[in-house]
Amino acid sequence: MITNPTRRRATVKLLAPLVALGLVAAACGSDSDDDSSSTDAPTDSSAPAGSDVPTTEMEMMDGPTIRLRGQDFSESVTIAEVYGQFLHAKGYDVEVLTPAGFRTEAIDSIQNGDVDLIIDYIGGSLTALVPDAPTSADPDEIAALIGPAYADIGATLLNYSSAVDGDAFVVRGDSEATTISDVAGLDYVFGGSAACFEREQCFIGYTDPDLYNITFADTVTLEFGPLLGEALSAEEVDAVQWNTTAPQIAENGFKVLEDDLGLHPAQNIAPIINTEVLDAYGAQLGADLDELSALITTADLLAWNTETDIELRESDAVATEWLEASGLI
Amino acid sequence: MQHSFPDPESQINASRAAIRLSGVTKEFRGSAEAAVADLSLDIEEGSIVALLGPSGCGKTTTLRMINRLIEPTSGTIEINGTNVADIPAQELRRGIGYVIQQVGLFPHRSIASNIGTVPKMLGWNKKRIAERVEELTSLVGLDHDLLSRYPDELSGGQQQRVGVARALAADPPVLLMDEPFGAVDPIVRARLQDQLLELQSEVRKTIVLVTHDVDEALRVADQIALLNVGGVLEQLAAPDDLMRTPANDFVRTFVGEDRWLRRLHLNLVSSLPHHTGPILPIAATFGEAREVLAAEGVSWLGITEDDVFLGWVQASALDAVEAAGGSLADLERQLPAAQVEPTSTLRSAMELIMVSNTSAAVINEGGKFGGVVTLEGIRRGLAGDTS
Amino acid sequence: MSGAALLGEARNPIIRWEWVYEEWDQIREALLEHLELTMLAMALGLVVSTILAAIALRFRWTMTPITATTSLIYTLPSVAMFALLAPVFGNLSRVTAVLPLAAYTLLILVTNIVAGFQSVPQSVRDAADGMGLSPARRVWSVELPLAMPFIMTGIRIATVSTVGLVTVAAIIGQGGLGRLIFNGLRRAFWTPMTVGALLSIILALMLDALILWIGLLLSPWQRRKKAAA
Amino acid sequence: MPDSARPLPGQVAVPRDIGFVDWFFDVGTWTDKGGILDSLWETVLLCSIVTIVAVIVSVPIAAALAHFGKAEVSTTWLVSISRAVPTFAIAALLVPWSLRRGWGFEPWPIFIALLLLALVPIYLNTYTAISQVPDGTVDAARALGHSETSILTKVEFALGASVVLSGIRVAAIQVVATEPIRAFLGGDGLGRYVRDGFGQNNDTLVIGGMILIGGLAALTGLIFVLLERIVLPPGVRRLARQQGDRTR
Repeated sequence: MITNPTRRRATVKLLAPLVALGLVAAACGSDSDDDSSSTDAPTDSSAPAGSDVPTTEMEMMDGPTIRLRGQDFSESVTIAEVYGQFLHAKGYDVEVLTPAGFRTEAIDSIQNGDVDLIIDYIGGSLTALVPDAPTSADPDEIAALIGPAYADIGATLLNYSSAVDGDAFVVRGDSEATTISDVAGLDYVFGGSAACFEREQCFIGYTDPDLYNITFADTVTLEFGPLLGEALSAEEVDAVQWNTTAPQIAENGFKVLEDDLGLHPAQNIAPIINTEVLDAYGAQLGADLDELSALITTADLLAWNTETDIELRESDAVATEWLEASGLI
Repeated sequence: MQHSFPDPESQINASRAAIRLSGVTKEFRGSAEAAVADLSLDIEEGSIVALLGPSGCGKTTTLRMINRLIEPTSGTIEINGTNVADIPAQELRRGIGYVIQQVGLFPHRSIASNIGTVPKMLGWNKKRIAERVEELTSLVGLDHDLLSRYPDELSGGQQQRVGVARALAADPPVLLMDEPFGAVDPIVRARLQDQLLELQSEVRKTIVLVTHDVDEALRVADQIALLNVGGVLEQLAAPDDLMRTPANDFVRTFVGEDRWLRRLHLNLVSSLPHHTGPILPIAATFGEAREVLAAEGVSWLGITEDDVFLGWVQASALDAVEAAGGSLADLERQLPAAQVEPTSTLRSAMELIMVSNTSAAVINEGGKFGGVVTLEGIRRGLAGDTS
Repeated sequence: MSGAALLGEARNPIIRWEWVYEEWDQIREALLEHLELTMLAMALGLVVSTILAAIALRFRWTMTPITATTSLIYTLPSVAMFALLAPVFGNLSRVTAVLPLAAYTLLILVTNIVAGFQSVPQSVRDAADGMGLSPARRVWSVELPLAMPFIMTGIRIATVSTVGLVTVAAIIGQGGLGRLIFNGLRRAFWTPMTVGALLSIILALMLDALILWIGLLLSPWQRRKKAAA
Repeated sequence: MPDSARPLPGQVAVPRDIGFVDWFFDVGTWTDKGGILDSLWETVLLCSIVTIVAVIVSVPIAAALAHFGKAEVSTTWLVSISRAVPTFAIAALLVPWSLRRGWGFEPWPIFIALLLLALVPIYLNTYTAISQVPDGTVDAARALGHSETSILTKVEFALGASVVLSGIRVAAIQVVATEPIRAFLGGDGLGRYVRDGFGQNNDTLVIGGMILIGGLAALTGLIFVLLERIVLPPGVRRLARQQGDRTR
């Protein structure tokens, strides 16, 4: 994971006397973006992506620090590292923040200016920003809907990547079902995150009489992540709402059922950037980001996830390795 | 607050102070009866006045009004003619020594630092404070090794002495003592009382002492102010007068009928003022012997040699021996019949004197002659007459 | 059972030392951040609880409402506290992490400060007044030192609990060692979780010992008593 | 939402923009299957069992050690450790462990994590209670011919009962306040409102959950205060007030 230079500076500030009431102010100021005096030069290639100090041979781009943050699951963390390290290598002033929260928090932070760059899944963005819009498997349609929605909160949606991490209705390998419709008669116990249960594209869609019309025997609310696989393996649940690039699916011999009624939206990844920051750097930044997005594939996502979640390697190292292998840094 | 209060220019004379309470009344909120009602009292400078009385008689309240820990509801308190209300409270207090029953030493400060509290506040320099602390340590009879200790490491008696030393640190003319010896056992208390008297003979402070212990009041006070519940002054008198001529039934009951008897059991020979009596060394002349006999008004003499008591001789035998050209050593001596230790009670001393045919007992202080005890001496000791 | 990250599997033991070595930077960062958050929360908590304790000591009737309020805060689930404050103060702001952490220290600190000052014997206060110490001087040079052992005990307990609570702040992207724990949780990877949990305990014990030591330095009369006992 | 899609036990589908009052004071919110009453019962049941087991385990050990004056130092350190242990991490480590043994999400992982949390305050207070009974009292009991067991139960325990009880109170409150993590680990209980509120970005649920949990914790404290009134003889209660509560 990325070391965060602002954190280090804040620590130094703190160790100076904890002058009682000034503390809160100092704490607030620690994420200011004007401070580039850090002298922690990166020493090995795996660590320093978050550093805002360029190595000597690179030319520094002129503009504000770009703060980006992944959501609290491995794939998002790795994606953030890939974009962060890529931009850093291009000479941008980048800071990769500690991952936190999920989509809600990501969109909140880009709206209130805590974060300048997020990489989200377009179908997810659609649900969050335009909940009443019809879902679609066509990424262009979705992009056309969420682009203006992001513009309304001062952000710009850049080109989406061909890499897709879609919603997956996952069952154990021995299940008789091959499509989601097949589950209707199976009396399954369903596991999903709290968010799933209020979403049209998830639990509500599965149980909707006008759509899949599944009656589940029971439901379990599970935090998104490896626990879904554990629960499925342990037969605590018979089906879970997961994502297509979860490496545990293949690893455990689970299968993803076909979305035969087309409930799941397109879930290509796409960078969303604070418009002011984008403008500050001019067209070059957008072009650079588009260049990277175009190169990432669904297979890459799956490979990264296998590295982080099965091989248990750190996201920053996985990102560096991929960028090097792709000749990007 | 850097007034060095007990300066000569100060409102209170540096060495002497008389205290006058005029019509002092204190009513506490929420209490129907006054704690102190219209109390007037004159306290002579350099004297010890005991405020004596049952609990609830307002004696502590009275004391605390003198250094303004409590403000009177009405009436005035003057020290050397200055109304204490006109002196800033903290400045006033720094000029008045204050000793309380629980001592109230600061547990987190060494003994030396405790004693030096007020001088430090008055801005004395370190050297002067250290000297003063040393001086006081000797004055109250404390071991100098204790100075670096903490209060918890001292015995109750030692702590009380520190309390007195601390109160005396800035040499205040007035000392207020609130049951100063209430928390220590009777033997230590008696010793501390003696020490207070000894100390007083050196420092001559105006001391106001609160006690509920009649014996203590009788023993140490020049004047006793006997208070009744509600802060009513029943009698102000010297200890002897209080016992001989109680003003009313309350005083009589409070002081007690068997006061004398109890005090005989309570007090030790060592508590009596040192009295040598008609005693002469063996080498003395007949002229000296006659002088002593005349001065003491007795008909017998004690003879000592090298601080050892040899025996009694009859005055009537003097002329014959002198005529025969002998010395005091040639007189016929009677061995001492009555011998007491300094730790004997007055009652046993009195008993011995009664049953022996002398009118005095010899004090045997570890094999040496330590003076004599006479009936008159015991009477005077009990009456608190220390002269 | 094949596949994902099994406990005890060679790839995923309770602790994998190469990871600790390779990710030392991350661990150090987390540890420093943990320390920083703990100290900020304690400092803020101390300031607030000193004020509350002063109010409670001055106006006795406020003691009950103050205790009731701080007790209630103490029982609120920390996860929810962090999450609720995040939209108010922003996800990145230290305030979002420090405010709840400081709030949780109040009960312990206020209780101990009040107990400390109440433990000062009336006779000592009386003697101080009788010798003419001004009220401010009495509080500062007599009552405070005597209350110190209680206050230091409160600081110890509060610090140790805060160290434990800081980990929860990881849900808003802060939380020091909690970040390691969440890193592990994301992937069912035991090493970061173990390292995070263990370091949090070790940090707590070290701070505990440190404060104990400072407390003894500040109250030599206690030390002497302890040695004598 | 059509009737057939009525939420099953396990999730709360609450309109995102519902006001707190509308939600909290709706009868269905409380009485529906999987509603507040069900969640409350789940929480109360687990917390009670954890506290009772913690008492059964802690009290005898602490009492025995204190009676024989052992373990002073280890007791102090135990407190520090227990306070710094991230309960959430422990529980999270235990869930996959339990699942792989076929023991399911519940009750073991959350039970063990909460038990670890509850043991220490009870152990500590019992230890303190017994060891602060004056030696003189114990000697007197011995002189009167009490056996060691009878001294422990009839004298030391009776005198320290208030302190022991307040240790149990602290433990119970902490358990109630911590139990909500269960909702993040495949379970339900009152924590579900906080969890669902997070997941669904619904502050009404988060605040509602906090109020319910805080309220239950406060109620727990209150129950112990009443219990103390009923169980303890007035003399012991007075004694306890003098000694002060050592739990904090």
